[in-house]
Amino acid sequence: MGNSNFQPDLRVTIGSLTMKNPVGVASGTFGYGSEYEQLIPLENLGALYTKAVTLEPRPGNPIPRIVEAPGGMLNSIGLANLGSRGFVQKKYPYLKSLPTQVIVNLAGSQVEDYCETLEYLEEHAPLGGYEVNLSCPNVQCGGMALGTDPLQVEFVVKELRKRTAKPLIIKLSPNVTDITEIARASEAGGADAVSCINTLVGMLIDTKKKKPVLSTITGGLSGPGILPVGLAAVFRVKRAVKIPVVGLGGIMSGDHAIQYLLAGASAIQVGTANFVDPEATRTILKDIYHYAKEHSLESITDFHTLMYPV
Amino acid sequence: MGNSNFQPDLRVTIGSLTMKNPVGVASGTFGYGSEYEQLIPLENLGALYTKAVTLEPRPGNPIPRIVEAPGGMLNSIGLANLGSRGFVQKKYPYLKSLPTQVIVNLAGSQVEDYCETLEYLEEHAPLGGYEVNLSCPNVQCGGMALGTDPLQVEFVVKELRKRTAKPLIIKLSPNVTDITEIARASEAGGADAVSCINTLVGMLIDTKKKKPVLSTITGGLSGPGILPVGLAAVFRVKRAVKIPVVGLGGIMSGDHAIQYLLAGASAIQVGTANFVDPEATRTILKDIYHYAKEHSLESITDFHTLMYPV
Amino acid sequence: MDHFKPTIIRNTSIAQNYFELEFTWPSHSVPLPGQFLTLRIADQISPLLRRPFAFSGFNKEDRTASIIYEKRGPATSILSAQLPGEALDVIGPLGNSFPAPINDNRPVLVAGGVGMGPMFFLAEDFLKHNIHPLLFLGARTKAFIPNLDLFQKVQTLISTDDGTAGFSGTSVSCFQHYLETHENHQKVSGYEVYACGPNPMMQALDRFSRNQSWPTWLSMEQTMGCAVGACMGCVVKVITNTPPPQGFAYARVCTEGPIFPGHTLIWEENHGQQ
Amino acid sequence: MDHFKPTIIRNTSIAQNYFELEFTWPSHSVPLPGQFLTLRIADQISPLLRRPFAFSGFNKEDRTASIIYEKRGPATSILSAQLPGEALDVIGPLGNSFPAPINDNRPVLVAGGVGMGPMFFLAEDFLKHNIHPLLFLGARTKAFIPNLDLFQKVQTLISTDDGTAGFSGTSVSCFQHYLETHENHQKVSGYEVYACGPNPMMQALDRFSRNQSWPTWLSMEQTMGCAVGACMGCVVKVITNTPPPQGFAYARVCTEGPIFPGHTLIWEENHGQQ
Ligand SMILES: Cc1cc2nc3c(=O)[nH]c(=O)nc-3n(C[C@H](O)[C@H](O)[C@H](O)COP(=O)(O)OP(=O)(O)OC[C@H]3O[C@@H](n4cnc5c(N)ncnc54)[C@H](O)[C@@H]3O)c2cc1C
Ligand SMILES: Cc1cc2nc3c(=O)[nH]c(=O)nc-3n(C[C@H](O)[C@H](O)[C@H](O)COP(=O)(O)OP(=O)(O)OC[C@H]3O[C@@H](n4cnc5c(N)ncnc54)[C@H](O)[C@@H]3O)c2cc1C
Ligand SMILES: Cc1cc2nc3c(=O)[nH]c(=O)nc-3n(C[C@H](O)[C@H](O)[C@H](O)COP(=O)(O)O)c2cc1C
Ligand SMILES: Cc1cc2nc3c(=O)[nH]c(=O)nc-3n(C[C@H](O)[C@H](O)[C@H](O)COP(=O)(O)O)c2cc1C
Ligand code: FES
Ligand code: FES
Repeated sequence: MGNSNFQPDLRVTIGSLTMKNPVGVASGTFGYGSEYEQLIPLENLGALYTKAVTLEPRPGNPIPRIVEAPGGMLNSIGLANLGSRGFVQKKYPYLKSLPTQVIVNLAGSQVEDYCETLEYLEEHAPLGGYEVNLSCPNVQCGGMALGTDPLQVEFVVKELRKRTAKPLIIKLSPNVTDITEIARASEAGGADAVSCINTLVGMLIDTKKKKPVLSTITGGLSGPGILPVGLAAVFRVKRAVKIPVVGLGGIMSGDHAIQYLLAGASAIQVGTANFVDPEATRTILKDIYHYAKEHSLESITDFHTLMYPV
Repeated sequence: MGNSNFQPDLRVTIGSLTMKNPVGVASGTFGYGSEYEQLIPLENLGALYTKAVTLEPRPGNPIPRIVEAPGGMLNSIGLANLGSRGFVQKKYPYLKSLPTQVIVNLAGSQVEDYCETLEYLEEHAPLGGYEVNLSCPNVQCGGMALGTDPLQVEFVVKELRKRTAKPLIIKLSPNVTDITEIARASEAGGADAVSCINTLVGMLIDTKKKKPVLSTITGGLSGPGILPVGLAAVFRVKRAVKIPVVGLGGIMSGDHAIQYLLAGASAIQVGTANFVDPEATRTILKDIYHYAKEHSLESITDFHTLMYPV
Repeated sequence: MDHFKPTIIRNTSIAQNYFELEFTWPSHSVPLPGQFLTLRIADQISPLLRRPFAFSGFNKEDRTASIIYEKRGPATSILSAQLPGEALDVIGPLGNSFPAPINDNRPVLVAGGVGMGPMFFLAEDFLKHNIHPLLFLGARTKAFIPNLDLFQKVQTLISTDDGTAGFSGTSVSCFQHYLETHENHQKVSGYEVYACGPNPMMQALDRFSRNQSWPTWLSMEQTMGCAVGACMGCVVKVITNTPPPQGFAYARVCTEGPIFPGHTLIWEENHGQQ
Repeated sequence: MDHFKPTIIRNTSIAQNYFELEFTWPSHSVPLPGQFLTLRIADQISPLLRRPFAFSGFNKEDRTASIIYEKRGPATSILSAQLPGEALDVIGPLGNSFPAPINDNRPVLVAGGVGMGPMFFLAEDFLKHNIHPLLFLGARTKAFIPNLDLFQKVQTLISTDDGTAGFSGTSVSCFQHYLETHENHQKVSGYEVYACGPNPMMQALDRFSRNQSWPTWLSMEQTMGCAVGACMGCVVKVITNTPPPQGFAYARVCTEGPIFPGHTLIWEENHGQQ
């Protein structure tokens, strides 16, 4: 029971960037911020991870793109976005004025796409940093294959590293045999952090219509049901690399977020929960703060040593 | 709307074995049958997959071994069992008298364990067939590593194949980059079928006690939350191999089971749902039967061609 | 758009499986016909996502709003058991609204099943502006047709698939039959069609009104994630001249919609949902 | 053991956060003190697993059974809102039961918190057999202590951690204090201890009774999967001479338990749960 004057310092440092608190919003679940500005004060966010940006515009996948799953949801949005130029014109002006760190989520089909997109954004839309989505399960020849091979991961990270001094956060897929291997490859390539997890490959079938619910047959599973998978990933990745780990997957409550911090995450992201309760980030930050106070945790790294004996 | 005289034939053939219907109970969730005999008529089961049997007895993992997760549960039982000799003495006499197909779930740490156990059981406890658990996430040096390398999988299946003419069903882990690769290796080794999925690696943390809930830190996630993961696995595996696929993971209702059959499963297993409602298998079988009637499906393979155009 | 917790005033069955839910509206915003709200049904992980429902009415004086919903799955089942005095978790109003008819077009409102809510709201709104719409209400069978005061105030034509009430056939064929038997449609400068209902109904209506060159406003449904334009989950396929250059784009039902001009919709793919 | 759907007769608060649930027992089986049942709380995926509760009473004539439960998490919260007339989903009776005391040992019943239910049942049962137990009931504070008729019939000693009611301290120290101040314990041939409560309480009791060589019967708790012995999830660590040869085994609370002789328990690991 910490004393009442004690003020935890919950800032998070990733590479050259400081987030005012560990609670961010996950890529693809918060658009470009403006969508939620009427519902919550964006300055309370530690970071905003944008919807994926690709070099060229993408219409995204056919309909339907979303279905509720037991304890979660499946999506198959398919990187629908305006492309790097559209992003610079339509989204950047608003994003650059936001009182929170904006991390641009990058996606592509091959190494060159990632490099070109990053170069273009470095020049025309300098923001807080980049989260590199090597793991989206919903695009054809896309990031998925790239994100599962450690050698390719190291290569693409090295290439991106050459092109920016800003924080590079590599987003890891849970759909691999050994996520720590990909995390180590990211670290070796020069990443400032890794974030995990992206969605799990999943599928649902409409037995009345006799076809898969999603147009793309399989999609990405997110929401509370994947919480244990994300926690196990963060726990293992944290012990495999020295760079910070950003934890996400299924966080609905402060308790879930604190579990991620105890498992070793330096920051967390809230995804699907934004849909359910746009104020989830506020509640979660409050709960983290109170937990820190109650346990006299001075900083986020104090969370990492709280668990005994693991 | 099929005509009312129409009687679907829901028998399932795997290798030399015929199950009277596609609804089995999953390994580790139904003990050795006797535990449930007061609650449901065991003759209604298509198959009973026993708790894993290892060569030597195993006490299993420390406490706690179970925790509820959002939309599922985590377990870390750790192959607690009497060992092959104990199985023959204490479980076989009851199992051999059961009016359902009994498939013995085999587990071990290395190839030799599997072979020796199988040999011993072939001689002393001939039952319906074997499900080879190459995928249990809760044992130290155990099946997990073995189950993730296609070459090792093919090797172990070949070795087992030499030792039995009975059905060999290889149980696949979802915790791999490409489950179809492991399925193909099983087929190449001579397996009669594959079953998927085993549990997902997961973890939960008790933020009050500040430690992982399970004694083994991580455990296996099962229950409704993993349904989409199992379905995607079965759908993909079915299209990668010619041998039958047994589908499981998250089945709670008839609709879930039918989704598996439409995705390509020839039979299904009910796991966690037995804990929630011991009569789940009965309801599920009834629903499958009615669906088959309603859609004039003469046999299980008719389910596989019902989905258009996938 | 606001996020708040209004109180249930009334939650009653108005026809088989159909409920009208009336609740307080402690927000400054004023919902318009065609707009919708989302409800978090229960503090549970299943049903997880918020559910969208169109406004079926709004009373400016009493500051009360209402929706009409069909009990179909887990969320609406739970909702149907909630009682006056209980709190709702609402985000709204969301989306665009129905435009006024151009020129002197007579508004024709076609409602199929759960689509009735927004049509009733729109009809009431037209009445307030002294516009007299024609209301077509279709259902599978009589039991699904409510009995409302509104039908006294607005010229209402009911149809059922099985002929147990009103015209025997779909609401669209009822409309066509009306036109054939009522020459007076020549006298009005034209019709403007507003519809909400199952996609096949809306597509039929769209095809028919395109032939007549009547403006058509259709309220689309898609499963929603965020309902505020952030996730790109709730899209319908629409014709476009702008990039991406395929000649189509995906428009968000929650933001660019739910109301779309009929002629912009590419039906082949949008059928996916129903 | 049976699986059936009895009806709630009564579901009332008996102390802060404690409820007594009485329901019909339309089964031929007769639950014994120490045995438990499992409840499927709601047809939802969360809470998912059935929840175990010990019987707090059984009326052979009226065929009614009861449990006493503490409202702690999702399942017990939902349960506490259920009303008379609603159906329960029950599997039971499960597990073993408390044995009768050997020789003329006087039974000492020690209940901590949610452990009170089975102790009350056991006390009633002893009374029926003309055995007069001593009942120790411990709680954190007065608010958690119910006021029951039973306390008139059985010699009951209440203790609270904060001293707001009865003895100030734990139920175990209350018991010890009783022994020190009541020489008559010399006169009975000995005591036999029955307990249900938090693990630290039961461990303390076990240590104490081992020193006195009093038989001790402890009702253990573990999170359950199947509750019928199939999953090996609910184990406690016990001393054994049989293989596996480590000198220990894991015994299932749902099958070999929930009642274990105190001296067989290996406490270091069993603490894990609480
Ligand atoms: C803009 C809009 C307005 C709507 N207005 C009404 C209305 O006024 N009255 C009414 O009864 N219904 C309306 N709906 C449909 C309503 O949202 C669904 O009936 C409701 O979500 C069903 O939930 P359930 O859990 O009861 O059933 P489920 O079994 O979950 O779903 C039944 C059907 O509803 C659809 N659905 C499920 N979840 C969602 C979601 N998150 N978003 C959108 N659709 C979903 C599914 O595709 C399914 O076909 C509207 C939908 C949209 C998009
Ligand atoms: C043999 C036995 C007898 C019991 N008798 C009683 C009783 O008479 N009265 C009473 O109030 N409680 C009793 N319990 C405990 C009761 O099962 C838990 O309080 C209940 O499961 C809590 O559920 P919840 O969702 O409300 O809370 P949760 O937040 O889910 O859990 C609260 C606590 O209950 C435990 N718990 C959760 N799920 C289970 C489960 N499936 N099986 C066992 N424990 C679980 C957890 O470890 C946790 O510490 C008994 C437990 C056992 C094993
Ligand atoms: C609708 C939707 C769209 C998403 N789009 C992206 C994306 O563009 N890029 C990305 O890296 N992750 C994307 N994700 C994954 C999330 O950022 C997150 O990793 C995942 O949803 C798990 O977190 P959650 O359970 O909190 O939602 C998307 C998720 C959802 C639900
Ligand atoms: C308590 C428990 C014990 C299990 N033990 C085994 C086992 O011994 N061998 C095995 O192959 N799978 C085991 N499993 C995995 C199940 O057989 C099944 O693959 C998994 O639970 C997914 O199915 P479900 O979601 O229907 O439970 C176990 C699962 C549970 C929940
Ligand atoms: S529901 Fe998310 S964009 Fe419409
Ligand atoms: S709960 Fe499954 S063995 Fe006891």
